[in-house]
Amino acid sequence: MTLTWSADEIMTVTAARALTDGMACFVGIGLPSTAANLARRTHAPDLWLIYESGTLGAKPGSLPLSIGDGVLAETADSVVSVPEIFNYWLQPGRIDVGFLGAAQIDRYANINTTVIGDYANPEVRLPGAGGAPEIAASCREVVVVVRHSRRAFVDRVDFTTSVGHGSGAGDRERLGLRGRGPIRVITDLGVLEPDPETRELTLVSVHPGVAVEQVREATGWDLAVAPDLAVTEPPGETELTELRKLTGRYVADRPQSTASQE
Amino acid sequence: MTLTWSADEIMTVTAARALTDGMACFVGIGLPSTAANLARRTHAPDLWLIYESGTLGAKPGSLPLSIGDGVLAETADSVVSVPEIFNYWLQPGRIDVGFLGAAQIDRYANINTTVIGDYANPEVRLPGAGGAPEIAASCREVVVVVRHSRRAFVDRVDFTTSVGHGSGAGDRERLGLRGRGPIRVITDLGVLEPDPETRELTLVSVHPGVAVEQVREATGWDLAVAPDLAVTEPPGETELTELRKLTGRYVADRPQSTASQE
Amino acid sequence: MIVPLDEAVGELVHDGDTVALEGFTHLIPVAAGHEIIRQRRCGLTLVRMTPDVVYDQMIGAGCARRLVFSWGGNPGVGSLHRFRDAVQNSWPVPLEIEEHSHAGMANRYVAGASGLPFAVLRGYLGTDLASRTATIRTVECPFTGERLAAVPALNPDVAIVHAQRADRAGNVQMWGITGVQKEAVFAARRSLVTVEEVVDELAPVPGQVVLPHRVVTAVAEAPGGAAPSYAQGYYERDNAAYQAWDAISRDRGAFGRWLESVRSAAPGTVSHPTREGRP
Amino acid sequence: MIVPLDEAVGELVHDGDTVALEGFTHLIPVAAGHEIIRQRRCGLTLVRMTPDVVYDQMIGAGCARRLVFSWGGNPGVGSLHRFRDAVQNSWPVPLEIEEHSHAGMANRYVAGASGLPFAVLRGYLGTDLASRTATIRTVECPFTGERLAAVPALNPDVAIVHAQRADRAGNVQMWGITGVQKEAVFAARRSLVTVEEVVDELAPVPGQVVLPHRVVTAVAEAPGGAAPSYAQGYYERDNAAYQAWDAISRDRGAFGRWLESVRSAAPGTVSHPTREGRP
Repeated sequence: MTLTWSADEIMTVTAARALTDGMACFVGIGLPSTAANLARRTHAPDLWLIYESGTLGAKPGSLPLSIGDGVLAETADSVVSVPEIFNYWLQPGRIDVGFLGAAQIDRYANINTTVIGDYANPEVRLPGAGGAPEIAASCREVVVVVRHSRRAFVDRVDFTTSVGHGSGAGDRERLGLRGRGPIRVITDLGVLEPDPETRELTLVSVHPGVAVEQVREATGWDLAVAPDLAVTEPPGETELTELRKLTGRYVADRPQSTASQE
Repeated sequence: MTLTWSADEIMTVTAARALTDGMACFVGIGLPSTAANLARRTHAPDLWLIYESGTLGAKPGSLPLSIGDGVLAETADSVVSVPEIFNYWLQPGRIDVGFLGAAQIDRYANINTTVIGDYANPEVRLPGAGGAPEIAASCREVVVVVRHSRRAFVDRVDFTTSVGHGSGAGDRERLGLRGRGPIRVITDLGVLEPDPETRELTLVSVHPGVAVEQVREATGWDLAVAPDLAVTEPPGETELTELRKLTGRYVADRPQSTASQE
Repeated sequence: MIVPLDEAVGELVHDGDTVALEGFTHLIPVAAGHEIIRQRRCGLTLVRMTPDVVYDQMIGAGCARRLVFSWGGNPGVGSLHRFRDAVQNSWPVPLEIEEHSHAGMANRYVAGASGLPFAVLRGYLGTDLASRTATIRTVECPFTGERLAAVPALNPDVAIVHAQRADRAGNVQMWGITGVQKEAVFAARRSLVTVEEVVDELAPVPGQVVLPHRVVTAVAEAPGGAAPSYAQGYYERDNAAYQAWDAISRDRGAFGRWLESVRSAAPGTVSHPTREGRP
Repeated sequence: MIVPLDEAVGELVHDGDTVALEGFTHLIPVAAGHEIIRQRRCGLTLVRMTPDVVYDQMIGAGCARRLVFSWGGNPGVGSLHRFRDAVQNSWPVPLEIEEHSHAGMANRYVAGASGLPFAVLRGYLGTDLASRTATIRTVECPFTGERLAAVPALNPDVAIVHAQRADRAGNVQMWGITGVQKEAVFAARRSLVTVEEVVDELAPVPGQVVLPHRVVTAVAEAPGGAAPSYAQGYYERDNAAYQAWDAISRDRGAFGRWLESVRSAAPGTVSHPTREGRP
């Protein structure tokens, strides 16, 4: 049997793989939450999920729709106040990885979730910062999940909501940001990582069937491509099954016990 | 039948009377705690007791030996952390009255609980500040309970642990202290209050049977006496009975139901 | 202490006040928000970390002249269209915004609750928020010389929160995700707590947060008053209502009809898109 | 994660370390303190809001070269005679002191737990503490210009607390008066929690504080390890032991005999004056 998957599915599976078991992960809602929960159900059962609503070690059986769903509180090791999440957990650098989305992301992985256009007179008013500026500043590292398009991947974000690598190498240190910042950006087309020297986002992997030109066309700057460009390892059956269970797209068209034998 | 009482008993009863029903009272351990609990069992059943251990609205049935006894936690409306008691309750001025003891107290009701003698080379090292400096600063008003002696009532404290009225009128305002400071000092001989003009502690009441000279001799400065000096109202039977129940000195030598008929 | 919701809002919320309705996804005081709409309050400075549907409704109804916030959206659904219309087109009235991060807002409430004029945090470094928001400054550590972000205390005129229970003395008990509600109530000059029920005795619940009656100005019984958000132990989140709001709020006309239905409803009624027309 | 107490102290507490044993009257980590004495640690900077009997014992045993505190006494009884002897007579070794108020110490832990270099409070105004303690300074509010007290963060090398229970993963559960223990553990580089018992599952308890395993370096089972203080739900405060300590500690000889008995006891034994000689 040949497995098939959607672009969103390989993005989510690839994002999930970026998480190491046992890590403490600060999870944004939406794509990051789906990926983090997939990781917990596959290779990283001891991934420790923190949501900004105050739930520590949440183990939701179904995908939460918001960062404050009841399922998070009911399955958490502990529920604390919002000030405590930010002051006692995030700020001192206790979180291994921050998992963020973006409306716009630029060449240096700076993130905009505030406005498209001018701040005072916006074209599109977006939700705003939420927890992201301090997640991007204080987690040991940051992973970003965002769908690839020229609208999202811009040369320079209209508004820096959360600092990635600023204007390049050494900028985080100059600003006094303690974490390493975005180490990987995972999209529905491939994977980008900051260049070790310049910190400019560079394409390091394309998903199976995606052409490099396709990614470059969906990117609003002249995207650099790593010399050793990889092809993303395709999603495995377990990954897809678990993901579809999470998103409600799993169709049990045959007994599960036989599925693993095929 | 004639009631008799000890000097400590009239001190505690008089201190209890200084508390108005419904007040929020920050209670130090020892004499203040005894008086506050007596008030709660007599004229002020809705006195709201806060101990620095984090118990809010404690209603102990017996006298706690420390500020963190189990009986305080078990009878409290809520138990919170120590930072929360100081930051969310005391500091913003939510407490009506702070009830303090003292090792030394001076002419302007400044309090020393730190050292007798020189700080670096003390004659007697005392326990130190505890919660007192901020209780004295932030409660709307402060009541002090202390046994009268020349050792305790000194012209100038060796160390200002908690500011009373500083060096006189206007000093609290100059220092930026928000509460009114000590409004009454209750001893085993009488009651002192700051002079409305100078803020110097002045004898306003002597306990029954106590001579003014006796109080002046037990005071380390030339104690002023109010022109309308009063004699403290003697303890009532209920007050004494409840106090003795609290301190374990109550002897039920007759049926309690008839006691009130005598 | 225990008063009907319409009286409580009438007495505690005045035109021009700074008002914070808090509740982090859970226990959002929606019934109180609708009562503010019904009483046609205007010129309010609305404060909230996560303005969502109920703030979209209040903004669309013209209650607010200013919004202090850190994230404005319809959680799990998308954008707030009344909020966007106000920011982008000044409809129905112009809306000033003062924008922070969650960490900044949480610490502003903490400072307010603590009687301090400001809070210190590691935040905003390198972001455009720091240059766009006047209430973000820096302070130098007097021991290390390090520069940190400083934000001023939030001390709303009124804080409004929803909780599971209160007793007759006005002690409030809530559990589950309790967000920044304690800090908001402590920081405010006056406070109103709507509750699922008033009980004789508050039986302790693990994870409970108790707001002693001393920090609560008024309690109003409002069963279902957090819907379409949820009240743990009472009812679930009505996700369909959040989705339905998206369509209503996109269109000024549809919103106008919704607004009319809220204004003409009896005081204390909670109007939710998916519940309209049901018995 | 779950280790014997003697191993935990041996690995986590080193000569010269800054060590905070916290517990506010309730849940004082006495067994751990005695283990530190037994292992003859020295040169420690001992931190504690309320140094009481166990710190008097550690100071008398010569473990400490410095004490950071806000109230040192035998609660409900009187003074700490070993502490006095160290401060007044440098016996058995000189003891430097760094003295704060409770509000200051609590906020120093909060800053430490929060990864901030300092905390701001309304405190110390007009007191002699402000002039005697180098770690009390002021900071100006960048919004109002007001001057407030500033104190530096406390970040002990090790925090030691006692709790009712832990599970096998090292999640810790405590309830009742929990003082500043959470902040001390969060502020410290390493942490040791002694518990009444290790259980398979932590059944929720009203008023509980949970320390997730991620902030706990080691858990050691030490039933009765908080005595003569108390552990709510397990045992009462042994008031007689506090009173008995007064007599023992007044006299260097009597103290020496007590010290010998602790040092010669088996690791993990808790020695209390009123319990000596009992079966």
